[in-house]
Amino acid sequence: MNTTLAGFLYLIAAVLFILGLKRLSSPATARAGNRLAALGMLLAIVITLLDRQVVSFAVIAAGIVVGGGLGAVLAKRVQMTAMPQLVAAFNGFGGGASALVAAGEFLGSEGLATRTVVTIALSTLIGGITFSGSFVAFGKLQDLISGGRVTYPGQAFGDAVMAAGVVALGVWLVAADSVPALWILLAVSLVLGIVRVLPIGGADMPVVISFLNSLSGVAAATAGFVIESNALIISGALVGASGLILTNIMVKAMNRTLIGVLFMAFGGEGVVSAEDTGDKVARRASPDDVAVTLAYAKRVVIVPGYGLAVAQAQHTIRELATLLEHRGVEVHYAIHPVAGRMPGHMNVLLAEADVPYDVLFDLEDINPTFPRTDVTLVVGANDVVNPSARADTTSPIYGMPILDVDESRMVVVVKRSLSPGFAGIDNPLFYNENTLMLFADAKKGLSEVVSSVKSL
Amino acid sequence: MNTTLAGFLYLIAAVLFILGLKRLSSPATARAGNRLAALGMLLAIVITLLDRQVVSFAVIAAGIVVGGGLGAVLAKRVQMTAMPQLVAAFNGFGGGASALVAAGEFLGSEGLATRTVVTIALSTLIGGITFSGSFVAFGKLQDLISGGRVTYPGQAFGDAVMAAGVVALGVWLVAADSVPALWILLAVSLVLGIVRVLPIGGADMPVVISFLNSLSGVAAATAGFVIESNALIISGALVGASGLILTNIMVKAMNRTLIGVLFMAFGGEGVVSAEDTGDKVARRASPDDVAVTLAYAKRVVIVPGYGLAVAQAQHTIRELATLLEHRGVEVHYAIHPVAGRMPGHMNVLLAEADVPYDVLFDLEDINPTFPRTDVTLVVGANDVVNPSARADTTSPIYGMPILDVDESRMVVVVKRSLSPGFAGIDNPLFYNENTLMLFADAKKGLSEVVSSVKSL
Amino acid sequence: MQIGVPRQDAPGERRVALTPEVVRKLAASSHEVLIESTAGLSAGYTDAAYTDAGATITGPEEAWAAEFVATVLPPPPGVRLRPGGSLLGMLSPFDDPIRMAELAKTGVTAFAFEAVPRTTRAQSVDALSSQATVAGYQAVLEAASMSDRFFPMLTTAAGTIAPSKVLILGAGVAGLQAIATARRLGAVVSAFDVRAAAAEQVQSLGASFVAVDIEAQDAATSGGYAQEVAADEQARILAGLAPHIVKSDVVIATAAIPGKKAPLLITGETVESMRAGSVIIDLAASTGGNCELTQPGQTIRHGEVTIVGDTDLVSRTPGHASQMYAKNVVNFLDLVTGEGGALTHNWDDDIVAGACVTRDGAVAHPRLKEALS
Amino acid sequence: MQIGVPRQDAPGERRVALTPEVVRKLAASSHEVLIESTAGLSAGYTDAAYTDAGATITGPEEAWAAEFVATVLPPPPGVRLRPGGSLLGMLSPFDDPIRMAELAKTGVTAFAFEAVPRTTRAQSVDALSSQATVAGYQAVLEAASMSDRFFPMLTTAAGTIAPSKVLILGAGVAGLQAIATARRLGAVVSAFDVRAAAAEQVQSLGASFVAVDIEAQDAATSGGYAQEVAADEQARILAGLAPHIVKSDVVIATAAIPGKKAPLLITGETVESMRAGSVIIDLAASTGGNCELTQPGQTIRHGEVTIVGDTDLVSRTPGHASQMYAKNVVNFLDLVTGEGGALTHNWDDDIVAGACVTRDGAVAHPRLKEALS
Amino acid sequence: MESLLIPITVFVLAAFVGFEVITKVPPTLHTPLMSGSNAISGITIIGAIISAGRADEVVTSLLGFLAVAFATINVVGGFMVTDRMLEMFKKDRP
Amino acid sequence: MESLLIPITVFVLAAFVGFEVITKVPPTLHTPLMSGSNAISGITIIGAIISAGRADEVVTSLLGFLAVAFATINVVGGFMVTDRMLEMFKKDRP
Ligand SMILES: NC(=O)c1ccc[n+]([C@@H]2O[C@H](COP(=O)([O-])OP(=O)(O)OC[C@H]3O[C@@H](n4cnc5c(N)ncnc54)[C@H](OP(=O)(O)O)[C@@H]3O)[C@@H](O)[C@H]2O)c1
Ligand SMILES: NC(=O)c1ccc[n+]([C@@H]2O[C@H](COP(=O)([O-])OP(=O)(O)OC[C@H]3O[C@@H](n4cnc5c(N)ncnc54)[C@H](OP(=O)(O)O)[C@@H]3O)[C@@H](O)[C@H]2O)c1
Ligand SMILES: NC(=O)c1ccc[n+]([C@@H]2O[C@H](COP(=O)([O-])OP(=O)(O)OC[C@H]3O[C@@H](n4cnc5c(N)ncnc54)[C@H](O)[C@@H]3O)[C@@H](O)[C@H]2O)c1
Ligand SMILES: NC(=O)c1ccc[n+]([C@@H]2O[C@H](COP(=O)([O-])OP(=O)(O)OC[C@H]3O[C@@H](n4cnc5c(N)ncnc54)[C@H](O)[C@@H]3O)[C@@H](O)[C@H]2O)c1
Repeated sequence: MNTTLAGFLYLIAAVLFILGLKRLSSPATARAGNRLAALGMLLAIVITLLDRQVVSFAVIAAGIVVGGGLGAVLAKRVQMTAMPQLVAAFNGFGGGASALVAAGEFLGSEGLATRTVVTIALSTLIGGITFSGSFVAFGKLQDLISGGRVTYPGQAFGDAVMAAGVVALGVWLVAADSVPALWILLAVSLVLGIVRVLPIGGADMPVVISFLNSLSGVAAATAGFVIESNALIISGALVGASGLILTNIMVKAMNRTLIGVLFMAFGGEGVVSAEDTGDKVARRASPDDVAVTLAYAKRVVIVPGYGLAVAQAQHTIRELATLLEHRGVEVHYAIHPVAGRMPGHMNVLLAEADVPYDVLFDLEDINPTFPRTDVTLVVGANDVVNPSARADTTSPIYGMPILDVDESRMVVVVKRSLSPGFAGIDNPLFYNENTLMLFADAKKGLSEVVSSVKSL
Repeated sequence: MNTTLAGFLYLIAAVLFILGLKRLSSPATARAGNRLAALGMLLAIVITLLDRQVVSFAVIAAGIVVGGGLGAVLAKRVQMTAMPQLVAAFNGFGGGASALVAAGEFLGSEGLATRTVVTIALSTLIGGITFSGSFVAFGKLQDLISGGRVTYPGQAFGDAVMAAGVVALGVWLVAADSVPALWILLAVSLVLGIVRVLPIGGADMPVVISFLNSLSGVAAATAGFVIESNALIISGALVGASGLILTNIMVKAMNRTLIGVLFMAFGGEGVVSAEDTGDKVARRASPDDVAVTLAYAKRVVIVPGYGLAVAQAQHTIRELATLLEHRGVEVHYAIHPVAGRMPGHMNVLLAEADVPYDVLFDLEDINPTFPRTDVTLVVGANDVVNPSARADTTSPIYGMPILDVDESRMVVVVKRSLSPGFAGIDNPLFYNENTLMLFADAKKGLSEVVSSVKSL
Repeated sequence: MQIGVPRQDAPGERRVALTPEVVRKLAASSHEVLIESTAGLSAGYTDAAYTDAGATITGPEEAWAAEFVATVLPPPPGVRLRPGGSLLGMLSPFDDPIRMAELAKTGVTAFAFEAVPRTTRAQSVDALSSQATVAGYQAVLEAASMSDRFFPMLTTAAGTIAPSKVLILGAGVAGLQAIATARRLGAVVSAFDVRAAAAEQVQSLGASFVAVDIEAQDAATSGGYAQEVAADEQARILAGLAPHIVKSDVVIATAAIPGKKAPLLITGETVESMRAGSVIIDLAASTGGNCELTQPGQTIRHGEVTIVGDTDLVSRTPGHASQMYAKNVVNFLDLVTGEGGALTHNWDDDIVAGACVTRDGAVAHPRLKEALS
Repeated sequence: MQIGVPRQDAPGERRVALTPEVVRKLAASSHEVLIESTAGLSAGYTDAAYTDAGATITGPEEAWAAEFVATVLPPPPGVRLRPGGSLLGMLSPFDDPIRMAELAKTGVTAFAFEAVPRTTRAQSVDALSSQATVAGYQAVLEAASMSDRFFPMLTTAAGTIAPSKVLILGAGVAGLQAIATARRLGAVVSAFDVRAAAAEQVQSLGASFVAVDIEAQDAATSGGYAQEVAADEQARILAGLAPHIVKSDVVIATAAIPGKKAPLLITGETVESMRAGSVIIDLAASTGGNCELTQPGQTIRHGEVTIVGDTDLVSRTPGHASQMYAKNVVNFLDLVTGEGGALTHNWDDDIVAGACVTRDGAVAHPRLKEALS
Repeated sequence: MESLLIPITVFVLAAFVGFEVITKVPPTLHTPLMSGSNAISGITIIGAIISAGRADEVVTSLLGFLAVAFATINVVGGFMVTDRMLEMFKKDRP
Repeated sequence: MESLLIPITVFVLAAFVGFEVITKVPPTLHTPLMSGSNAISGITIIGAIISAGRADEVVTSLLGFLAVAFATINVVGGFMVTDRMLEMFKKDRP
């Protein structure tokens, strides 16, 4: 094939990647975006096969069959819950491939230009780190490796030595075109990937994977420098940059910093993403999480409590409900007889916000509907949704009828902390599998959710 | 200078342009962005002067002194209100320069490659159109040319002939390297620019200028192809693309389409951007306009009227007021004694939305404050802000005390149309110089303003 | 100018035409204000407060005989007005044209608030509006305290209290105020009126409009007022309203047609099918009532339904009612006096001309002339 | 089980312990309900409605002598209860321990709603709360219709009506409901209480809290109830509240301490410096009143200030008040009956045990025992 | 370094596109987006194919084979798994 | 066409950056943004300088002079006038 034509086709593939990525960041178009990107990839592969110095197809065919088969099977078989680790593994393979390409280029060619060797060294290093780091992340998520923060004694010093070693090896490689240098560099990279990811906690693995994904983009780009392919450079840079942005978005959503996540095992930040209380863990959500959860539900029940009154969030909750209704979500309110601090407390507030009476439901009327409710939004209520009234005979509120919010598919609780309500007792609801906690003043938190729903 | 170094410096200049443009699109950073871009430009000019085939500095110096002087004087002297036409003129010069560069290259070099001649032709064409089109826009805005839709008989046919002529001339130029072909092409381009802009109405000139600006970016990029300069290509493409986006944003804000604007003199859309009533023109604003106007004010007075009640927009206006207050804007409400349809109508609504009593003001208390009010937001009120009660002795409401909103620096009126209120009389306020009309149902319109303020 | 303010001696009437606050302003613009002794007491204004403000306390004769008399209700029979003097008040001119003719004979120039045109500019002198506002508000309070039920919805540990259903008949000034007040208290409010513009106004207060199968009136042709409906429409109104009335806990009826008997909207039969404990407040009682069973001036129980025909509701918020009335009076005085406070009778002003019911010894208002001929 | 519902004959009392609605449920679970003839009439429930629901209409003797008697107020002197039977009602045990001792002697097992612990689980049988809710709501309605002023702010062509200032003293159940209702009507509301938790609760209803320079009480230690304050604190409360009371148009006083005289919060002197036309509603009248001048059971005028000491406010919304009370009664019955509706007196239940005031011929509540010894 | 100018220019521009193309992503899309962009980074498959297609000695062939296999896993698995994750958004939109 | 590949690649990428870099612009910034990006399009001054610096015959010199002058007007005037417009945003932000 004409190389100029090939060049243009590669450009088209790159444009497809760009468009695909753009579409991937909005729920409505994400699937189409992914397919667009896949199309771009197909195009790029076909061009490569037709063009270039491809002499023997056997090895390629073998690789594609083996890799493709494995990839397809994994992608089909793995359970939904295991997706993150699968992505980690795939990412590792990508990084490994980049390192191998660089190594192959080095071994297969003679008299390479200095700058090519430099990029080969970079590609090997980054690809190696991505490869081993991704598999450690995989292991942590798959519970093959402890989710805790594993370090080795004197790690700070050891890591620094290795970093220095990498530089030295790079210089050696470039200066002497030495094959052993390449192998050692690869080995050190692999070790670095392992020791840098091991100390990071399991809860932070998604961020690490996203970061490693960004790195694997950079690895691809450097491989592009090596084989002088604009397609690789563009796509690699694209993934590198967008991956970094995505990492940043994720880190922000957790109220963290990237540095904090990557280096926190060594002092520094000690924030944990889930609120720990003994061995029970409450899942913390961001307003954005809550917004998406609500926006894509079909039926939402709002349970107001005393906290709604304290925060004077009645207008905000009404606004949120209206927004959701406009998106076609069915929104009901569940009023517990003793919610608030006086009989009819919630009625007063909701009337003030002009919530129509016909969406307010009593305990008896709403309880049977929870199992078919997608999301229950509990705003500043506590005792009235405490399942121990149902289950725990020792509880002081045992026997009181409560709103069975825990029976809905998902529960979002908006309150400022895990502290108890009027009755002064702990609430197991907050530690349920299907409960998300939005820790915030109800008015502030909900208005952030409102903004977020608006921008969906 | 080392050309590679120069290349990298050009790249840095281009990056500065990108960063500058990005910052230019947010009020808080716009100024810094502009300066960043200017810095990039300085860098690019210095590199060019140091590098390349510059032999004689005399001509360059003369050009820079003359052009710089003229530009600076114009930029300093021109009144704020004349800014748009000034931008048009500057834009014209830019387009002209691109055409001249292409022409100079053609005349100054021998045996140019075919592809270079093609780009020269393109650059001349686009540059020429930009040049003449911009000056026609300038003329229209400066009232040197009629703001109406000027066409010549049989324009549709004539324009088509010219378009065909351009193609023919291009072929001739490329095939024969003919100098006359270039001059004729330039001439036809200039004519095309004139006849394509003349038929567009004065109110649409900002869109036309933005579009021509995008074109001048493309002209610069094609000039970059001619002289093989990546700096030109990047910057040109950047301006071309972002200009197109900006044009689109502007067109959308006017509820129009670009095609509609550019070709509307020939049937098609007949929408005019300002609502015409006899010779009085009401200025229509978008929710975004209103949002910025309010967000950057220091003092805002809200005047609710019957329309607020009809739209049941009390919660929305309250939300907007709270948002503005959080931005540090002082927000008061002016309650006219007969606003609405029953005594105390506005009080009922605002109490429902929990607007504190201490920001509600009577006619007597608020009227003296209008001259120091930045923006008065009139929501569904009409008779109670009708200045004819003050000025027009023949008016049936002459003598009634009204809210003197027209004395504030800017008035924004939210209502669905220009139709009159209870008293059935026309309201000159709507046609005032400093009045913006947001035509919408109060609830819908205001909630769009709310969203827009949130995203500022 | 000399302004006289007599005490209102009608039973149940607690208002006064001027309050100390506005007397102070009048005194400052060199008017001489004569207040009949204890005229303001029932509204919460002592004689001392008036003298403080610059008024002179007098007997009833002096007050009625002043150059300009401001009253709330028409002068009782036997009162002596100054011939050539002026009189302002809610004189009910169209209810009793004969009395107006007699008043004219005394040589008094009389202005009736009822005759003020309902234009935008005239609102500041529109005492009908200001007093109807009070009536609408007070009617809801009476209804709420009389009802055996809560107005708002309450979800409590002792069961859920359903909100009361309140129906407002006639959405004029009083009706709209009643809607607003009942909504504030949390009731579920609906309303009915024959005027076309009313539906939007009712909805603008968050209440729902009861649609009945009739042709809505375009009141723009009749000065904003409704007109009597034809017999067949009347039948359809009664039939259409009955089911809504029956399922209401509280009905507040305010429908009126100026100078005419109040329209009948609630039949005895309908009342009988209402729930025990329901309440009807009939603000139209003084012109015959919107309910067939209403006894003007009385609260009766028909079966288990309470029907309030009290005509003194406005006087139950005498302080604010007087305050608003006094503002209307002062605003009117501004229209009829010139520089230095002298009475100039600005006859060019359509409000003054319109409000005038007797002048130069004869009735002046076209509608009165028509009624008397 | 046989359940008796006697008519309440105390003057002004219009409530009834069971409504037809709940009678129907009880009858369905095979209880025999005896309703004294016309017991429900004043609350809007006819005898026919009760028989419809499955009750038997009886004379007073049978009703009082039932196996389980549900009453609103304590049995009047001379009434004959069944020895070994049970009694449930608002028996005011701590106001009159002697009477409880006498009641015990009759061999009746008596449960008093006043003795129910104020816990979260007990709320469904908390008649004090349900009745206080009615009282708080009704108090505001009375105040609003008595006041010479509007509650809401109104900007009108006849001047601007400033909103009334309403001060609530004591932010318990009644006080909070009063706050909510007054706020609904548009008044500017502030409130005071001695309990620390009250400030947040007041603010959660959009009212402002009046801070007085005292140490707020942590009521968690005393079952949610306030305690008497020391003399110096009392002086500071009086001094701190006076200026707020004086500038209020309406004061609604609800402060109470169970079994004690109501705290004094408004002195005669303070009343005298209030504006003419102000209104004080004293819900604590029956335990002595929060205002020095309150006359229990009467509405008086002191100077130009109206002081309402009426003790029958709750009975002015008898329908809903009875409905809620009946729910409380039924919920309590659920606690003390077992399978098949038999009386089991679940003594293990802390609510039942707590509510019991007399048992086995003796007073059972520790506070009563203490008071009697 | 001359010949690095163009690749670096391209790299810088592409990185800018990458930075700008993603601005606001709802949290539910974090994983799919990561997975999708990870699949794109499998573009290194081009390098792998070229490497493997050269058919030199055994070592490089082996490296090439591994590189192609790894990259294909990344590409095929990545796009497929992303598609699976995104299935749930299919009909949820009203 | 071979040698057009690189410039076109660069053009396409830069255009993408341009498309993405501007997403939401408040209306008050429309004119300043237009003006600022217009000033950037004055980058053609580079071409003008090169053209003018060649110092050939009179015609091309004249063309060069005009091109430089035009472009300089665009650049200098454009940036300055944008700065003037943006002055009003200086202190308005709380
Ligand atoms: N209804 C009545 O008549 C009445 C009367 C007296 C007592 N009670 C009792 O009150 C309780 C009512 O139950 P409930 O579920 O409504 O309330 P709750 O159990 O008292 O819980 C209220 C929750 O709201 C949260 N909160 C407080 N301020 C907040 C704010 N600004 N933003 C967000 N959250 C806030 C608190 O958690 P954080 O501190 O973590 O934010 C608290 O856990 C029952 O136990 C009932 O028995 C009721
Ligand atoms: N206060 C009283 O007691 C009382 C009683 C009776 C009459 N009036 C009279 O009513 C008038 C009150 O003045 P005003 O300024 O409040 O009202 P107005 O003069 O009647 O004007 C109301 C305006 O609101 C607009 N509107 C209606 N529905 C709307 C919606 N859904 N969204 C946005 N705008 C909407 C209408 O314009 P569009 O159709 O273009 O949207 C109309 O021009 C005075 O003339 C007064 O005399 C007052
Ligand atoms: N221009 C102004 O500024 C201004 C000021 C106040 C009132 N107004 C207007 O004046 C008009 C009358 O107000 P008002 O309160 O004095 O009226 P009103 O007291 O004369 O009558 C009360 C209401 O009863 C209604 N009504 C009459 N017959 C009825 C029937 N058969 N069934 C149901 N309803 C019936 C009327 O339409 C009116 O709304 C209204 O249109 C009001 O908007 C105008
Ligand atoms: N657990 C529950 O579910 C539940 C249910 C209802 C009430 N409660 C609680 O019970 C408590 C009492 O409620 P109540 O309405 O029966 O109280 P109450 O009738 O005994 O007293 C009314 C109010 O007066 C206040 N008060 C007492 N002395 C005062 C003084 N000197 N000055 C000012 N205020 C004074 C009290 O603090 C109380 O708030 C409250 O804390 C309430 O929250 C709890």
